[in-house]
Formats: sequence, C-alpha cells, structure tokens
Amino acid sequence: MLDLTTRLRGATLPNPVMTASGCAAAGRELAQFFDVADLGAVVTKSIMRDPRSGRPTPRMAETPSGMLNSIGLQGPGIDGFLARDLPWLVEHHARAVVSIAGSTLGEYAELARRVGESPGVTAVEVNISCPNVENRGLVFACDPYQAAKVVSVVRRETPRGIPVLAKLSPDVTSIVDVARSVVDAGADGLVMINTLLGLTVDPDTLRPVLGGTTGGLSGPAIRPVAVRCVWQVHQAMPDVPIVGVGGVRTGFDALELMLAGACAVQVGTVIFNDPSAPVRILGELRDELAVRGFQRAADAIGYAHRKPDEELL
Amino acid sequence: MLDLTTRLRGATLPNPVMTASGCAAAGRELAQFFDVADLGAVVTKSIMRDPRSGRPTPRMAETPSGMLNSIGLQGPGIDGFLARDLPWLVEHHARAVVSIAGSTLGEYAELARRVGESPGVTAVEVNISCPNVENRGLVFACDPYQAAKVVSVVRRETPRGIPVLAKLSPDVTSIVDVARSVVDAGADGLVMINTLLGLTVDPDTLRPVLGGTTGGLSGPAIRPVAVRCVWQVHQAMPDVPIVGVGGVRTGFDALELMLAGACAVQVGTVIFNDPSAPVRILGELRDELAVRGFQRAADAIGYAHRKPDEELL
Amino acid sequence: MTAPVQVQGEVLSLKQVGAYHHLTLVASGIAERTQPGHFAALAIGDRTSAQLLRRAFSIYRTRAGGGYGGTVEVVFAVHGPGTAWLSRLREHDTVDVVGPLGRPFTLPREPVSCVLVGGGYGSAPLFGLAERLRARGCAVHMVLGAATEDRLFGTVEAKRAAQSTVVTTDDGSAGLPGQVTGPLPDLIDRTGSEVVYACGPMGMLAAVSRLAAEHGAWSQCAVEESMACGVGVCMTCVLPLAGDDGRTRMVRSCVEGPVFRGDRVRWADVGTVPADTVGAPAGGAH
Amino acid sequence: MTAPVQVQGEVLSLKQVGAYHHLTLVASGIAERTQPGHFAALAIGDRTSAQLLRRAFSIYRTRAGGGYGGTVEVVFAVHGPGTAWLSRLREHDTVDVVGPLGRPFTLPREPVSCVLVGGGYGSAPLFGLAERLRARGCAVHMVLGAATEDRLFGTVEAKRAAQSTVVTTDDGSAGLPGQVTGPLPDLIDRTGSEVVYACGPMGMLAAVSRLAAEHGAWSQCAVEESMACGVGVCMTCVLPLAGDDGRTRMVRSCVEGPVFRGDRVRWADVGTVPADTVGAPAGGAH
Ligand SMILES: Cc1cc2nc3c(=O)[nH]c(=O)nc-3n(C[C@H](O)[C@H](O)[C@H](O)COP(=O)(O)OP(=O)(O)OC[C@H]3O[C@@H](n4cnc5c(N)ncnc54)[C@H](O)[C@@H]3O)c2cc1C
Ligand SMILES: Cc1cc2nc3c(=O)[nH]c(=O)nc-3n(C[C@H](O)[C@H](O)[C@H](O)COP(=O)(O)OP(=O)(O)OC[C@H]3O[C@@H](n4cnc5c(N)ncnc54)[C@H](O)[C@@H]3O)c2cc1C
Ligand SMILES: Cc1cc2nc3c(=O)[nH]c(=O)nc-3n(C[C@H](O)[C@H](O)[C@H](O)COP(=O)(O)O)c2cc1C
Ligand SMILES: Cc1cc2nc3c(=O)[nH]c(=O)nc-3n(C[C@H](O)[C@H](O)[C@H](O)COP(=O)(O)O)c2cc1C
Ligand code: FES
Ligand code: FES
Repeated sequence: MLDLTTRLRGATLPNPVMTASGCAAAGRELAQFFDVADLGAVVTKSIMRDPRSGRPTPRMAETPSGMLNSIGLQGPGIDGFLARDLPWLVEHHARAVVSIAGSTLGEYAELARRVGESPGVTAVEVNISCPNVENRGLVFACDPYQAAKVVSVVRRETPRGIPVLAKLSPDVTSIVDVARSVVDAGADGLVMINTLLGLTVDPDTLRPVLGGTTGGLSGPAIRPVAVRCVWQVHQAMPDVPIVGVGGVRTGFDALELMLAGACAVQVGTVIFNDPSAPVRILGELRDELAVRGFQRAADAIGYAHRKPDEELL
Repeated sequence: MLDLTTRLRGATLPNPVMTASGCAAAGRELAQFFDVADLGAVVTKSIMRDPRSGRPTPRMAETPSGMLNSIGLQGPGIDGFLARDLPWLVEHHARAVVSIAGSTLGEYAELARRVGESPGVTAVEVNISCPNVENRGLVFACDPYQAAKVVSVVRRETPRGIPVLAKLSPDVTSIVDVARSVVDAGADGLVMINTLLGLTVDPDTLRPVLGGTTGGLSGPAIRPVAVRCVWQVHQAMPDVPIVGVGGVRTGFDALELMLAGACAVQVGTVIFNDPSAPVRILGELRDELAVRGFQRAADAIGYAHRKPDEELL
Repeated sequence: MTAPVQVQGEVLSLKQVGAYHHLTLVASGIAERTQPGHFAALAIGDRTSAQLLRRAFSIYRTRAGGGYGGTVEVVFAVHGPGTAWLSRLREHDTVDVVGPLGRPFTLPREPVSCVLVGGGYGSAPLFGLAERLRARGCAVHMVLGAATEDRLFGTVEAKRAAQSTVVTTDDGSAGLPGQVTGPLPDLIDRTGSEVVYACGPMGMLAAVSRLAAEHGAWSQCAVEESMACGVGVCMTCVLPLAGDDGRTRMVRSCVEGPVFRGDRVRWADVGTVPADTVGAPAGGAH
Repeated sequence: MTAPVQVQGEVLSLKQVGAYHHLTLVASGIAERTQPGHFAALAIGDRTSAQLLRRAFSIYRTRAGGGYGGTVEVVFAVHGPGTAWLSRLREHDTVDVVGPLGRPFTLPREPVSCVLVGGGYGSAPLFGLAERLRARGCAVHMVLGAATEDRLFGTVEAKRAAQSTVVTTDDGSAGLPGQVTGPLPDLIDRTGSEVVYACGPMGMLAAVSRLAAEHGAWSQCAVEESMACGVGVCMTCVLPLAGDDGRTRMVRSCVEGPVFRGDRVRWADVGTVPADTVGAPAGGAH
C-alpha cells in the first residue's frame, strides 16, 4: 500500500492534493462531484475582514492553456465565513486551510486571530498578493520586507499548533529572497505560485477585456514557472515545506511539482475545466508514484534534485 | 491604402512585423518560405563575441501552448556573423536588426563597435538577459543599474544613426523601473518580452528535461504577460517606442500588442509551428486594422489606453 | 437546486439548423434531473486542449434514458474556438458534460396566461417550458425574435407549443420587422398574461423585464453572463441583484441564476459594481 | 539542399500496421522533391492547438502527383499527444506539412553491395533507398529489427526490396532472437558490402556505425534528435559532429542531417558538449 501521507509543520494530511484558493470557493459546490474529505485539504477562497463586492465584470478571459481573472476577492467577510463556510467544511470532515487576505497589517492580524480562535482549522494560508493601502498600494508579496511583516504578525496571532503558510507571487526578481524573508519571519511553509500579472485586449471594444484592466494568469500555461519557483526555493531551503500550485492538470503534473520539491500540491484553474479534477488527479498521482516504484509520496519530494547518476529507486 | 509604416527612433520600417531573435537564425532558412524583405525587419539570433557551442541537449521541451528552451546562445561569434550572415541579409534587401549578447560590459562594447562599423544594420537589439560574469553571474536584465550600464556602453559605441533597442526580461518585480533606467541610459526603444524562466521534469528520468536545467518559456502561453508589460511601460513612458514580443500567433495577437502600446511586433516560437508565420501574420494584421477602420498602423499604437467612452474611429 | 452530474457524453447527432447547430448527446443522468431553464457546461477538447473553460448552453430538450442512457440537446451558434470545436464534432465523439446546472424557470402556481420571449437561440429552453406550463393549464404565447430569419430558432415548433406565436426579425426577413419588444406590450395586455419568461441577449432581457413590469406582469429572465466554471466556484459570472432585503449584491448567475426575476436584476448596472452594493469599495473599484 | 514546401495535406488514408500507423497525405509539391532519407514535419492541430512544435517523420514513400497533387506517406508510433492526435485523424482531415526536409542518404557512385539496417519504424525510409540503390546496380541486403514482432515494419516489403533480408526481435517473437547488430558483421563480410545505411534508435546507430567501420564499410545513419522547428532556425536538434578539419561542432541534425556519416558522429558524446567542441565553454556548460 502506497503511503500518501504528507506533513506540513504542525499538520499531517492523508494525501498531498488540495484545492487552490479561489478555485473551490469553500468546498460546498464541489461536494456535488466528490467527497471533500477525500482530499488532503480544501483551501478556501481568500477571506477579508469585511464583506467585499469584488470587481466589475468581465472578470475573466480565456487565454492559451490558461485564463486571466480579476475577481477582486469578492467574499462575505470573516464573520460570514466563520458562521457559514468553515462549519460546513468541519461538518464534512474536510481539512480546512483558511486563506486570509488583508489590505493592512492590522487586518491580517485580526483575521489571523479570528481564524485561530475557530475550531477545525488545519492551517492558515496567507495571501500576500494584495495591495498595501498603507504603502502606496504596493503589493505585499513584491517586497521581501513587507511580505515578512505580514507573515510575522499572522504567525504571532495564530495558535502555535496551526501552521502558517505564506503564498508567494512569481512576479518578483528573486522568489528565493522573498521566500527566505518570510521563512525568517516565521512562515511554517510556502505556497507557490500565485498568478502572474497579465492583460488581454478585447477584439471588439479594443480596450482591456477585464473590468480590473490587468488580471492574474493561471492554468497549465504557467506550470513551467511554478515548477521553476518550487525548484529554486527547494534548492535554497530544502527543509522548508512547499505546497506547489500552478497549472496542475494531471497526476504527473502533481508529481512534477513534488519532484521539484513540493510536499503537497494544489489544483486551481483546472477545476473549472473538470470539477472532479482534484480527486481524479489524486488517483492519477497515486498511479504515477506506484508505476515508478515509490512506496511513499514523501520519497518523491525533491527527487529531481538528485544527480543524474543517482539511480532511481 | 493602409499605411503600415512604423517608426523607431532613427529607423523607418515598411511594416511593424519582425522575427524574434533566436527564432529565425539569420533569415536564410526562412527565405525558403517567404521573401525576408517583405518583413519590417529580421532580428538575428543574439550574437556573442566568440564562437559558442551552446548547451547540451535536450535543449527544448514542449509545454502547454508554449515551450522551454535552453539553447545557450550557440553561434559563430561576431566574425563569422559579419562575414557570412549579415551580408546575406543585406544582399536580400532585408532590414537587419542585429541582436548582441555579452557576458561583460567590455564584450557588449566591442560587439556594438563591430556591428556599428558594418554596413546595412538597421538597428541594434541588446539582449541583456545574460549572466554578468563580472557580477556573480547575475543577469544584467534583472538589475536596473546593470541593465543601464550595458545600454549606455552600447549606445556610446553605436553610430548615432542606428537605434539601440534594449530587450527586457519579464522576470523582474517592476519592468517599468528597468525600462526607465535603460531609457535614461540612452535606449532608443524597448523590446518586450524575453522568455520567462521555467523548468520541467522528465517523466522517465525524473530529472529536469533540459540540459541547462532551467529554460526560457515562450509561446502563446506567455502572451498575456507580454501584453501586460507593454501596457505598463507604454503607460509610464508613452513616447518610448516599444517592440512587442511574446506569443504572437495571429494578426490579432500582433494588433493586441500594438493596442497595448507597441509600435512593432516580433514573431518567435510560432515560427516553429508555421515557418511562414511572419508573412501570414503581417497579412492578417493588415486585415485586422482594415476591418476596424484604421488608416495607419501607427494609429493603433496604444489605442487600448483610451477611455472606454472615447469612441472608436 | 438539483445536483448536477458530470458524464462523458457521446455525440448522437449534430445538425445545422439555420445559423445554428443542434447537438444531441447521449449523457445518462442529466435528462432525469433537468427542468426548463437549466443549462449544461461542455468541456472543449481533450486533456491537452488549450481551451480550459467550459462552455455553457441552455438545455433545449432532454429524453430520459431508455437502454442507452438518455439524451440532452443544445442549440448553439459558432462564436469562437470553443463553439467552433463543437461544430466539428462527429457521431460517437465524446464530450465531457456537466449538468443540469443553475436555477430553472419558476412556474406559476395558478393556471395563468404566460408570454415566452426568445431572442435568437434564446428560444431553445422555452419549448420545454411551454410544455410544463400547458401541463399546468397555463395559456402559452410565444414571441420569437432575431436579427435575421436564419437566426430564428424553433418557429415551427412554436406553433405546436404555444396558443399563439409572433415572430420578429430586425431586418424583416421573416415575421414582423423590428424587435420582440414591439409586439410584447400589446400581447401581454391582450392575453392578460401574468408572467413573461424571457431568454436572449442582455439588452432584450432588460427591455422585456421593464415592459413586463409596466404591464403588470412578473418576468423571469435567463441571463447569459460569461462563465469560467458554471458550478459556482470561480465568481466570474456575477451581476448586481437586489435581494428581498432591498440590498444589492453581486450574485453568481451560474448558481443563483441563470434565471432571475427581471425586476430584481439591476440591468442598467450590469458590468459594474453599483456604489450601494454590499461590500462595494469605499473609494472606487477594488 | 532541396527547398522544402509548406502545404495543407489532406488525409487520404490512415491504417494500423502492427504497432504503427501508416498515414498517407495528399500534399502537392513534396513527392517531386523527396529523396530517401528526407523527412517531413507535421503540425499538430489547428491554430488553437496547445502543441506548437512540429513532429518530424521520415518519409516512407511518395507518389508524384497525377491530377490531385501527389502523396507523401509516413509511418509512426503513438508516443505522446502529437502522435496521438495524428492517430485520430480521419479521411479528408487536413494536416499542415513541411517537406521534404534535411539531407537524404548519399548514394554510392559505384554499384557496390549495401546493407540497410532498420530499427522499428526506422525501416520506413529504407525501402525507397533500396529502390534507388538497385536502380544503380547495387546489391541490397536488409536487416530489420525491433523489440517485438508487432514493432517490425515492412518485413514483407523487404523481401521484394532486397536480395536478402534478416529479421531480428529482442524477444525472439519473429526472426532471430536478439538485435540487428547480431547478424550485421557477418552479413557485411559475406556480402562484401561497402556501405551500411541505418535508421533507428540512437543506440542502434552507434553500434551499427562502429561495426561498419570495424568491417571496412562506410555508414550512413539517419538520426532522431528532438526537434522544435525542423527547418534550421531554432538550434535545438544539435549533436557533436567531427568535421573535415577534424574539429567537433554542434551541428543541426534537421538541416545538416538527419543523415550523417556514422564515423563523424561522436555517438558517445551525444547529449553533451564535448570539451574540445568549437566554442565549448572554458568552465563547464553555458
Ligand atoms: C447560461 C448560459 C446559457 C447559454 N446558452 C447558449 C445557447 O443555448 N446557445 C449558444 O449558442 N450560446 C449559449 N450561451 C453562450 C455560450 O456559452 C457562448 O457563446 C460560448 O461560451 C462561446 O464560446 P466560444 O469558445 O465560442 O467563444 P470564446 O469567446 O472563445 O469564449 C471564451 C470564453 O468566454 C466565455 N464566453 C464567451 N462568450 C460568452 C457568452 N456569450 N456567454 C457566456 N460565456 C461566454 C466562454 O465560456 C469561454 O470561457 C450561453 C451562455 C450562458 C452563460
Ligand atoms: C528526423 C526524424 C525522423 C523521425 N521519424 C519518425 C518516424 O518515421 N516514425 C515515428 O514514429 N517517429 C519518428 N520520429 C520521432 C517523432 O518525431 C516523435 O516520436 C514525435 O515527435 C513525438 O511526438 P509526440 O507529441 O507524440 O511526443 P511528445 O513527447 O509529446 O513530443 C514533445 C516534443 O518533443 C519532440 N520529440 C519527442 N520525441 C521525439 C523523438 N523521438 N524525436 C524527435 N523529436 C521528439 C516532439 O517533436 C515534440 O516537439 C522522427 C524524429 C526525427 C527527428
Ligand atoms: C478565478 C481565480 C480566483 C483566485 N482567487 C485566489 C484567491 O482568492 N487567493 C489566492 O491566494 N489565490 C487565488 N487564485 C490563485 C490560485 O489559487 C492559484 O495560485 C493560481 O491560479 C495558480 O494555480 P492554477 O494554475 O492551478 O490555477 C485564484 C485563481 C483563479 C483562477
Ligand atoms: C529557441 C529560442 C531561442 C531564443 N533565442 C533568443 C536569443 O538568442 N536572444 C533573444 O534576445 N531572445 C531569444 N529568444 C526569445 C525570443 O526572442 C522571444 O523574446 C520570446 O521567445 C518570446 O516571444 P515568442 O513567444 O514569440 O517566442 C529565444 C526564444 C526561443 C524560443
Ligand atoms: S461561473 Fe464560476 S461561479 Fe459562476
Ligand atoms: S529543429 Fe530547429 S534547428 Fe533543427
């Protein structure tokens, strides 16, 4: 029997496959297609302190092997989330990874506290790809120092037992520098990658398609960038747990991120293509590991970093 | 009659469509499929001072709607290039944009001088996505200061009449900052974007596919990133000529880059899919402009930046 | 909400009908669950396809499964690469289908008169609706409109499905020249209709719901918002809707719609986030 | 070098042959130019395809055009998404083809004896070659090998094409058990062959060219390097080749090959850049 158990500092998951934040809402809708408890975890849509309407439509555009989105973090706010969404996940025995997003350090702190007080939280994922209203709207994730400040307040406000995962943006000159500084600031693990900033123009209006002008590029198109980021950071910090995300469509895509250094993976955009993708991919991952003779998923983590001559298992 | 003329400071091209560096060698092979003089320009594979063997194979991997490459700038060196390649382009009435790449400031200077002395050069494109051996192998393009130094030496060594175009990498936190500093350093125009750094793992060996481990991601997969970069830089510096490149597959893709702010476009990876793509796309671009009532290609430059209410032509 | 199923549909037939394509898929489990107004989301191409997003189509008709599993039918216009791919399907090809999705049309409790308005392929879901309404003793009147004759769908079928049918085309190539909104007010009054059901372009829906209200009828409009997932997880398909509490929220048209009460949709504000929306940014867009 | 053409090929037939697919395309202009050893590069899917790179296939056979433009035939194994797509083609589908590409086999001036060695589908280009050789009065002997019987291609045709034929399979399911390199040395000697032509996996080519040299014969090997463009512009398909000046260069197998003199290819170093290569980095890889 293949052992799929995955360890994030402070949390043990039955398997490495999660949903990606913003691509599975809070799990309810996907429960129509599979049992959310079968996944390693369900990562919820990034929640902000207050209810939020999000951006005007159009909010998405299809691009070659990917898509652009500018949802603008529409959501019910932390009260609604804790009242309706989190309890549902707990009832359904899903491991809930709660993604939080703020526009100030204070908001992040408050969110961490509120989430930390709530029962049934497996981990907190910190979405730092948000504009910092206290700093000319610069995105936290693009500055190692600002990113670290967010992570340290969140880590401080979150109960020790609950791991804090920092989700990084690939739109930086050195993702290793950002990774280092958030780890030094107390992140228990890293989630890579968030979307790449993109834009597309409407053939009819000759203006940007998205209501938000620019949007986040996701899907298989960006997978090689995600694998590269995971590779670079695992090489720099082999002991830091990394959750790989970006364009996972098949079991091998999931395995590829693990071979590059991820201990778990998230499925995002591909859910829109196939709502049962997370469980399908979990099954395919199991097979991909088995045919290659891996007994434990954990043995695949970072395997691609071995010298060519170090023979396979 | 639609006017396709495009102006780069110091050079006027009959139309905005060029080949992308490294995707058309020095034009000879593509002449089997179309007349290279029909294009706005042919951009040659980045040439280095000395002959160069490039990286071990495999040098490429196909990815969803794109590819990774790690050629390693294989080439004959500047002597061979000036003796055999440039003259061929001149004989065939192609407008030659010569791309140069160095590993030290001195090499860039020498290359600029040699190219500048040669007859028939329409423009010099400076590929700064190269490791700087004098600075811990850091890529020039990733540091506004280093990038500016390269551009200033090249500008200094290149005859006034010949425009110097700086080719930027998207793998930076702020492409606007890099763009600003190379323009201040004397760049007459910008070429955006070079490939994104990516990696992919081989399902059989479980090691990175590419001989160079990481490689450059290109193709339609990255087009939304290219359009975004052009958009941001045109917004910041509306008067600086921008050559857009990244995933152009159709005439509308070319137009999209122009609407975002490019005055010319380059076709790269798609040439591998369709060797006659550059002329096909030129024809399609003409049609896309015509159906929208543009009389001059130049009128489309930056059009997408107009307010939604500013009605079309 | 009926739980949707995800199945590998098999192409039974694909026929050209005027400007449209009529696709029939063998897809077990969907027919049983479908009510008029539900839609289906079709995946484009196989696992290597560059088009990741599903395409949504109103369910035109279904047949509950005999031995071979039931069929679901959609009618579509070729618009971009996804519908172009669908139009090239051949018998026995497979298509991944998710359905039925969304909230169907709400049926009146009483046997009242109803007007069903379809714009272009928007008439597709109205025939099943007409059947249900008549089964409840409702009188059914149809107005089918399109830009040109070849863009009308189901005018013949309408004659069977409805007590009366009016056809309009913008160019007058068939029926009355002009738009569906021309004959509508008079028809509502004449037939004393209490509900107007509509499916078609947003502009048409906005006008229809306004006219319905002006003439004392409820309206049920099936909207068409750009959708990435179709199942409620992506938040791309929202529009501003006034709730029972009078407050406006950005709601997902794939799960809370596609059928909405016309008087609740803030038609003029579609494509924007009205300032009084719950959670709207203090200082402009997010 | 013959100038290649780019044409929209139309599928005339696609047949399963053992483990392979035999594709015949109507593609005018290619047949006229093709010589044995040339290859064709096929585009995968349409303009929205996620597979951008062309797939290269040795040209098996061509028929110069009567009225409808000539045909080109390739034999392929399904390997990944591209060949899977090709295997799903149906009559009248179109495929964008570029060909003929590369340098064909060099024919001996004298009517000498030759051995033609094909591994798996690698035998495809050898039948046209055999014809040309015999037209020049050369004696032709064939060795066809594969892992298993279903991976042999053209064993029947070989009987017509060659004076003698030897078949080998790794598992002994047909012909001699073992690899083509088993019978080869003796065959070269017995037939006094002066040239060995080979097409197949790199490992086989390396062994064949070594054996040919050891037994006093020239070798002409058609290699299979991963190619992105097939026309010489991308520099992905290189291998280390010793030139007339004795110096090693990384040469493009799509334009300077795919057929190389076996004694010039640095087989052991394929996949590396030997330190003595022109332009090799002083300190390790670039
Ligand atoms: C509930 C609902 C019911 C629909 N019913 C029908 C129907 O019965 N017949 C029919 O022909 N069409 C119908 N549509 C529209 C249909 O979904 C689009 O025409 C189709 O998705 C276009 O795909 P494409 O690849 O051809 O175009 P593209 O423009 O390439 O599509 C790109 C992306 O935009 C989305 N998109 C583009 N246009 C629309 C649109 N008008 N509405 C929603 N998404 C869009 C696509 O889903 C895809 O994700 C319906 C849409 C919705 C939301
Ligand atoms: C000169 C030449 C002649 C060939 N002749 C034949 C033939 O007659 N019959 C046949 O079945 N195959 C032949 N091949 C191999 C054939 O090109 C590959 O099997 C095919 O490209 C695989 O594509 P795929 O999409 O199925 O696999 P994928 O692995 O998805 O291909 C991905 C990419 O890698 C490249 N690639 C993968 N494997 C190979 C390979 N072995 N050689 C070259 N490129 C590869 C593809 O071109 C594509 O760009 C030949 C290759 C070359 C270079
Ligand atoms: C529609 C959409 C909404 C998203 N919302 C969020 C979000 O709220 N928080 C977050 O951290 N990432 C969000 N993401 C990013 C994804 O979680 C993921 O990092 C990214 O899409 C790359 O993975 P993928 O290619 O598998 O989608 C969103 C992505 C999409 C497509
Ligand atoms: C095989 C290959 C080789 C390339 N070589 C170079 C090069 O030598 N110099 C350079 O500036 N860019 C090089 N590029 C980058 C392209 O010029 C272009 O910037 C990038 O590929 C994006 O455009 P595309 O998507 O149209 O290919 C290369 C790209 C590819 C795919
Ligand atoms: S389409 Fe995804 S939420 Fe409606
Ligand atoms: S395949 Fe592009 S140069 Fe040979």
